[in-house]
Amino acid sequence: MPIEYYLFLSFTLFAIGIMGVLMRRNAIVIFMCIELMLNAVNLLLVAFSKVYGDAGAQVFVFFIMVVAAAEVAVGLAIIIMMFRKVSSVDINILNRLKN
Amino acid sequence: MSVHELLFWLLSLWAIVSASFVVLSRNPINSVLWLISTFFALSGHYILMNAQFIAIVNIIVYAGAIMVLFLFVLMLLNLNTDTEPQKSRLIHFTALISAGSLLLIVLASLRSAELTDIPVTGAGDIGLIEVLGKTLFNEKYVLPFELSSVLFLSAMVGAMVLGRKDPATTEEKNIVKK
Amino acid sequence: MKPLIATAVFAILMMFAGLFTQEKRSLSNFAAILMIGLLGLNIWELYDYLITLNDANASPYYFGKMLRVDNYGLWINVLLTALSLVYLLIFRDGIEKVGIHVGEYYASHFFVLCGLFLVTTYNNLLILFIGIEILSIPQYVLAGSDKKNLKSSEAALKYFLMGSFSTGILLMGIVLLYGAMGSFELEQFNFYKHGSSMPSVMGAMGIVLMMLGIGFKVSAAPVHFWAPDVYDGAPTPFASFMASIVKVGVFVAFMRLFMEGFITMDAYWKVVVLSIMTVLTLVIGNFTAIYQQSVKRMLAYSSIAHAGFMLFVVIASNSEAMRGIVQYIVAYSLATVGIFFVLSKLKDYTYDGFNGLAKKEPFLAFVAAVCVLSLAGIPLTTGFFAKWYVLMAAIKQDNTFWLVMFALVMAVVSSYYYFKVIMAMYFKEGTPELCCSVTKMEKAMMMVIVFGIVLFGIAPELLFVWI
Amino acid sequence: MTQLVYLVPLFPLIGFLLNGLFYKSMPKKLSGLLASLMVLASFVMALMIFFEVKSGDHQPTTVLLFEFITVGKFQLPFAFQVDELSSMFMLIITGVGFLIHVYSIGYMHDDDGYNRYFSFLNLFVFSMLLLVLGANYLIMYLGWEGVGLASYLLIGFWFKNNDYSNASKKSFIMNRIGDLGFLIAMLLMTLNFGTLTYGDLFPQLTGGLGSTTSLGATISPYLTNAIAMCLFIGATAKSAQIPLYTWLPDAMAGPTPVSALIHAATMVTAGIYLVARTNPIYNLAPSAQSVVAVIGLATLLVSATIALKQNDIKKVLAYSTVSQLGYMFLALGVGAYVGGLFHVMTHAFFKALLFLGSGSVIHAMSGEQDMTKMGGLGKKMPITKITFLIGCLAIAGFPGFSGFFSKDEIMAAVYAKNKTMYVLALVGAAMTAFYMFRAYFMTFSGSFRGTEAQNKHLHENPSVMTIPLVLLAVLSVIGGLIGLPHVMSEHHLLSEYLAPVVKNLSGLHLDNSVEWILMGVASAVAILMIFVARATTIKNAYAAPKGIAAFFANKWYMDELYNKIIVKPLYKLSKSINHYIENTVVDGGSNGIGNFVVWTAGRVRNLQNGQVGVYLFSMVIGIILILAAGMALVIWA
Amino acid sequence: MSLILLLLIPVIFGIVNFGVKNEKNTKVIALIGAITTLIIAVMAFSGLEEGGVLKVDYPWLPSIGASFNLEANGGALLMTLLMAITFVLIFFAQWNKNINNANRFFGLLNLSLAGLMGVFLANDLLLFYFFWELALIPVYFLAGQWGGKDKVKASFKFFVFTFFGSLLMLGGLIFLFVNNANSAFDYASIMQTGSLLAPEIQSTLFVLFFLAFGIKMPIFPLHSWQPLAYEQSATPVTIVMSALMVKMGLFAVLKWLIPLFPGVNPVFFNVIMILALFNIIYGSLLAMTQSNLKRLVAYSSLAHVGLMIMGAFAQNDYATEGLYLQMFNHGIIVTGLWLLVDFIENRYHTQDMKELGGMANIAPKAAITMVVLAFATIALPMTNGFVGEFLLFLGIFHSQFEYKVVYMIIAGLGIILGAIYMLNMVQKVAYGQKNDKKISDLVWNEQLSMYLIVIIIMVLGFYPNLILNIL
Repeated sequence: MPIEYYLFLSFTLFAIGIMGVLMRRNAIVIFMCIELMLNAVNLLLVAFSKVYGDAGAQVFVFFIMVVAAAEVAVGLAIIIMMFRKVSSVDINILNRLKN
Repeated sequence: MSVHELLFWLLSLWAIVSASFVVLSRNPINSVLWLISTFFALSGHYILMNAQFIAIVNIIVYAGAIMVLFLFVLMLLNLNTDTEPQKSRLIHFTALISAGSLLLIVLASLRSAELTDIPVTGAGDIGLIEVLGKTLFNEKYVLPFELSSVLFLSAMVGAMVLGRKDPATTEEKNIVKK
Repeated sequence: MKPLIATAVFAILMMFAGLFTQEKRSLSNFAAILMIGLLGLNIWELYDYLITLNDANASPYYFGKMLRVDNYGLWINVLLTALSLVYLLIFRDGIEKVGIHVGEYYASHFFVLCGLFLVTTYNNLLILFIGIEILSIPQYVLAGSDKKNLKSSEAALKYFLMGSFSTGILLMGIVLLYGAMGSFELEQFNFYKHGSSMPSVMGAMGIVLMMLGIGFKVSAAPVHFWAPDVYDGAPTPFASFMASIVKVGVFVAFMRLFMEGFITMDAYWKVVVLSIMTVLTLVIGNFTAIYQQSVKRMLAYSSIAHAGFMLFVVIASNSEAMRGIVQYIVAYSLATVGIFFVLSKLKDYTYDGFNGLAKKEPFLAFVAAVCVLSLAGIPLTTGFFAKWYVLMAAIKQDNTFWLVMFALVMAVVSSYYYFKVIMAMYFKEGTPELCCSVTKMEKAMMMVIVFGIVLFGIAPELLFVWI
Repeated sequence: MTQLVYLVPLFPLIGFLLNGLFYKSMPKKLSGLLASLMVLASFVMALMIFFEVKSGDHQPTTVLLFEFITVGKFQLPFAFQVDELSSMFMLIITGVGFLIHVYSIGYMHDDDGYNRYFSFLNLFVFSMLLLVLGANYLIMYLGWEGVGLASYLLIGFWFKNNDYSNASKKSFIMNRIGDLGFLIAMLLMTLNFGTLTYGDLFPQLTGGLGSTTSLGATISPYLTNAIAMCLFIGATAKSAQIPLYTWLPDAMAGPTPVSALIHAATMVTAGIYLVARTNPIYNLAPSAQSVVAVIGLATLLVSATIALKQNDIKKVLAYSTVSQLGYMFLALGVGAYVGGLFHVMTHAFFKALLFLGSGSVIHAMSGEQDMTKMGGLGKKMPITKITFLIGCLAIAGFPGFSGFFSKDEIMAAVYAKNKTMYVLALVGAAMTAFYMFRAYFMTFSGSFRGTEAQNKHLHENPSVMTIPLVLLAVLSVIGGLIGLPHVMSEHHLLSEYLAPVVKNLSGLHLDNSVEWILMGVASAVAILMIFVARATTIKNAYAAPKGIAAFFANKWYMDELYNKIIVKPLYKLSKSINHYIENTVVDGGSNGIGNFVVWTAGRVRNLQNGQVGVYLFSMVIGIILILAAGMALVIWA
Repeated sequence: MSLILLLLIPVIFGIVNFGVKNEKNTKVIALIGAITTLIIAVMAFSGLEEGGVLKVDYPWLPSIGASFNLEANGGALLMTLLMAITFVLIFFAQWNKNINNANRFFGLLNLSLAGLMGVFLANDLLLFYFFWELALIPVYFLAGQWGGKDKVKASFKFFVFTFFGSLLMLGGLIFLFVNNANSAFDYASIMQTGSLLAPEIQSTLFVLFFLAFGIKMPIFPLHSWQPLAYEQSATPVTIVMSALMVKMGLFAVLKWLIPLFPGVNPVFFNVIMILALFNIIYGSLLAMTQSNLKRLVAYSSLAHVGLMIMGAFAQNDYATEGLYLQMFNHGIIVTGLWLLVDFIENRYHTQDMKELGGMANIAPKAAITMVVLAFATIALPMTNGFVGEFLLFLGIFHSQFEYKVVYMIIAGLGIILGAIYMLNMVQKVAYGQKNDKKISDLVWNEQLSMYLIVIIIMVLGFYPNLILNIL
């Protein structure tokens, strides 16, 4: 497989992720779409690592996952905290801070 | 068309379709499930590229841990309904447009990119666990490895500070009374 | 390495301290002591480096070129730690008021510092990435730490959502760069592979995406939207911390990225792409700040405007830029911490809350005035030299003259909202209400801030001794 | 003695300072006395200097006081030049000045601004002396503006009356216009000759047109004419010539002695002095000269016609002054400098006399100036009547009186130059005779037309006022003897005296027969006119003038004209500028920018509407745009 | 040394002023400070031999070649003298007025004096810019805290205008520095740098610098801050603005702008000349229609500055020396006028000439001073105003401009218009007997300052060489 294919594939996934971020109102789903974007990145990274025959890239992927996990921990905590207050995860109700 | 290529196309299709359903499906639970299926497709790709370790970790960490966490939260907040308020058609459309145009720009510009013509094949063993293990624990990557522990610590602190219910302080009680 | 390890260790210590005692004041003192220790360690590290500076086999690289710890980075770390110390001391009461998890708050500060030390000395995009994450995640937490206040939680969520989104962008940039270069190390980047006349497109795209990814952390337009809301919603002390020390730290990373990583990229292209960002940032920051009624929010926007000014160091990315950012770190952090502190003492955060402050609390008003003047870049305050060095560095680049003139015009606009504060304090009548009295320690720290602002406003070169 | 010339202006200066500084404390008597004594002192000085000059070698002596302005190598000394011309003027100023000071003691005795008055009067004498003594144009300019200041202060002496202060303002501003001309002339001289000192400047002109100055500039007719014209503008303002003469009649608002001294005898002749002093340049500027002549002629005719129909005694005198000045300029214009100066002198005598006479009339009439309310005063105040009569005869050019000779000399010169001018001048002379005697008869003969109170109050004035009258009368009778035409004596004392400084242009010489005829004609006209006046005056004095008469009576509507075309439009302009440009464009502009910024801020701010969704959208769009721009730049560059 | 003192003493006394709350004492201190400064300023001349200069040079920012470099020739010293005198006059005149927060008022005044001194003494471009801004800040605080009801608006307008100008200058400054081969700010090398730049760049920088200076002067379209600021500020502040800060711009043009950019396209010079003519005519016309005394004086000063601007760009000895002389004279005269306006305002409690009249009957001393000042303003010979303007005209006449004669004549019209509005003022305020309200005439401290001014006017009117010799 030429590398272009992987480029296109991962960018497609990336774009879908972005689309999701823009489309959805549910904070959790938005977060999932972000995860999707990260995965697109991972895919591309692995492909490049094959191209350059460099294991470092795959280690990078590993660290991306680590970071993602950490973010999820904090992120979900935040979302829960928010839910406790307003009993909703709809981002449209976040409008006390404006202008 | 070799099996390899065939698999590539199938997996790609699978990934894209399920990714789109992550976005499109109304019910968050379904989104989670579709996302998990996307992960599986990607792991398939990793295996195609003979990146076994990543493939496994992807399944275990992402599909296994993270997504379960998501599910858990969704259940906890019992959001498993189809009645999630949707944004207007217009916004959906614009979202599609912008994402599409982004994709377009990227692809258009990358067409003219100087890309190495080395095919991405399953050959090579850099994706194997022992190789990665060696790399990970050489003097180079030990630093980020340690740092990730710091990262987790901070995340832990954060989760604890935020997630924990505070014992209502006196002034809060007063507020409640009022 | 000592300070880096120390930050992690101290953070853990703080957590345990939080377990052992609920006595807030003692926690604060402990944190202050740790911070002093950290400062000492930093200085020691710098000293070590300087004595080994002239023996041949000493190399600034650590962990196989993961880190590049040279006197510049170390000096920056010293400054950042010193500023954090001032911040911790002056906001002691403020932080204690935020909530009950004081220990954790301090721990988070140390984590953030850990991340800052990484991004000031990174030599590998992996470290940059992890560093940015290490300093972001505690910030999400700090933003949301005032749990009684819904605004705080909202700020946290907004910050988190947009932040992780920008992480995605940043990562995509890194990956593209890797794809173009086949390496994560700054020195390895070469945008004209095998003598092609045209720079690598994928690399260029990587640059743009990374620029936007980091630009998010420094609240540069068009990825600045989180900043006003977060600074507004977050507890005032933490807001000042994020807006000042963290931001300037990340700017060092930003500058080093362009100075060491993208040095081979076509200069004109860099200037243009960055100029778009700069102009947007300046316009949005300044113009929106004009409209604010709440001083806190005005400061949030003005911090965006200052990001616009600091972007000039990225445009320039030359030796003057290195000096400029050092100058800016001190100038901007001191002034921001100072003015945020004065703000935190008032009940009413709007301009009217400042009316007649000069009559009631002359010293507070004076400090506020000095800080504001410094932010506006009036001579005799270090703010002037911050602008001076930054713009000078920028003009050394080609075709940036009119950009600089534009920035200066924007500085005039900025004077409008800064001097509104002075007018309120000195020219208007009113009876401002303080939320709480000013303690001795705070007074002392305010003096330190004013002294620093004026001292470095007269002799800015004191900051360049080690670089 | 000549070296002490600086004492001459110094005395009045001292008088001014003392009177000015102690105007509160100083007793009336003393201040009047002091002022007069000061002027007397300088008169004595002047007299001595005069004789010294007369007897000495005929070289101008320059007395340097100090360096006034030094810029690089350009130097303007504060120096006095004593020569025939200046010494003559010194005499006139101090002499007449002294008499008028004395007269004022009586005239002003019950005015509460007494001390102020005398300090101003001294100031005037001082600056007038500065004017004539200065060794360069700048010093002359100092005096020039100084007398302007003094006249401003004295015209507006009774400042409580708004019309008076208006009159003073008008005089100053009109003079200001002239001063601008003078200033420009000075600049031109400096630029081309590199000096303003007479002693260095005039020698450069000996080469005539086409020669080069010390700075290497060639002396072109343009240059000479330009300088001459600019100076003449100055002169027209100071000496009340068309078009800048309208201030002088208004200047009669001041106390009458002031009118006598400043607006008749001395200050207004400064213009003649200027032109005479600058004669080397005028000789090289023929066209400018003819302009001078024409203006002079026009002025003398216009003002004479106006004088015909005035009923205010001082107005009559004022316009007659203007017209006499016209004669002088006419003389200068045709190159008869000596004649001009001669007339200056005689005019100083008889016009001062007339004014003082009118003054004593007014004083006796307790402030009444309207001749229609007078009449038959001769019986009550004989001295005034006689002296006034002498003055009238002199000015009318009655044979044997001073005015006769001076005017005759001018006429002769004009005749030699241009016959039509001569005829017109003769008409002017006729009118002079008429209006002067009209005034005389209206005032002194016939029966009294004023109120009873005035009638009771009528009396001859104290000797302190009459003695000066008598002295001046004597002077106006014998004054002509110093300038007897050559048909009567081969010695024209004045022209011989002035010869070293001022010479008439050649070609003004007439043979005796013609000269005799001219004299005859002049005296005939004068006498005839006196009788005409006698015949007409009493009847139609009070009939409201109509037709051309009304036109004359209203001074050709000159003031109205100036108001319409200059003053009003100027103020309108300034108002509209204030309203439209300053408040609308300039202020509005600067405020507009501010408002625009705020407005834009309002728009920009709406982006930050608190919706994460919107934020994310905007971020993505921004990213797309920047990415597009960057990529485009990479690929097509 | 004396240069350092000229800077230090105001600063020290200013700080002391802040400390001393008691009004009387703080006034005493301020006065002592001003007088000491005056003495030093006078003594400084002694250190100045024929055509020589006073120098001070300490290293400041070696890395960017900026040094604490003060230098004063006769002209600069003259300006310092002017400022010292003016401040003495101001403090005298304020003696028996009660000012709230006098300590801050006088402290700020002294600080502004220090800033102004710096502007005229600095010989290092960065230092110059430093003081240029520093002079602004205290004045801004003064204008904002003491004055009429619109003071906040007025002071801010004033601040924004000048700040805008100085930032433009800052841009040009940085550009110059970056292009300076031996990256430094000292006079010589900066001048060399400027002259080596390409003509069009020189023109651009010239415009930037000129905007900064022109706003301070102010020149025609940039003057809209001026009337408001003069009208609204307290009189001492107005004096500082109109008598001293105006000179900053003119002095800067002479010392920095013109030598800095020799290659400027001459069109700019002509444009500036025409704008200056606008100043003269426009200012005079506006002054004619004002009925508010302060505005009248403001516009008249606008008009007179116009002539000085022309002199500044005429570039020859006459113009330069005339300009220095005239700057001094204008400073003195306008100070007198403002003090007089102040006198009228706090006697009659109005600035409107319609309600005034007949002051000469009741307060002859004030009236006489007013007449003297008026005639000095319209440059009557035997007052100092005349010599200055005469030299300026001479300079313009000797300049290289193509249309210099036209310029000169139009400028000359200013003399006539000046006479009109000044005499109007005298007539409306002093003459007539409209408002014969009993007021007290000049009291001793007012007399002191007023007569001092009158004496200076007269002495310089008769012996201008006193100043011309030291230039």
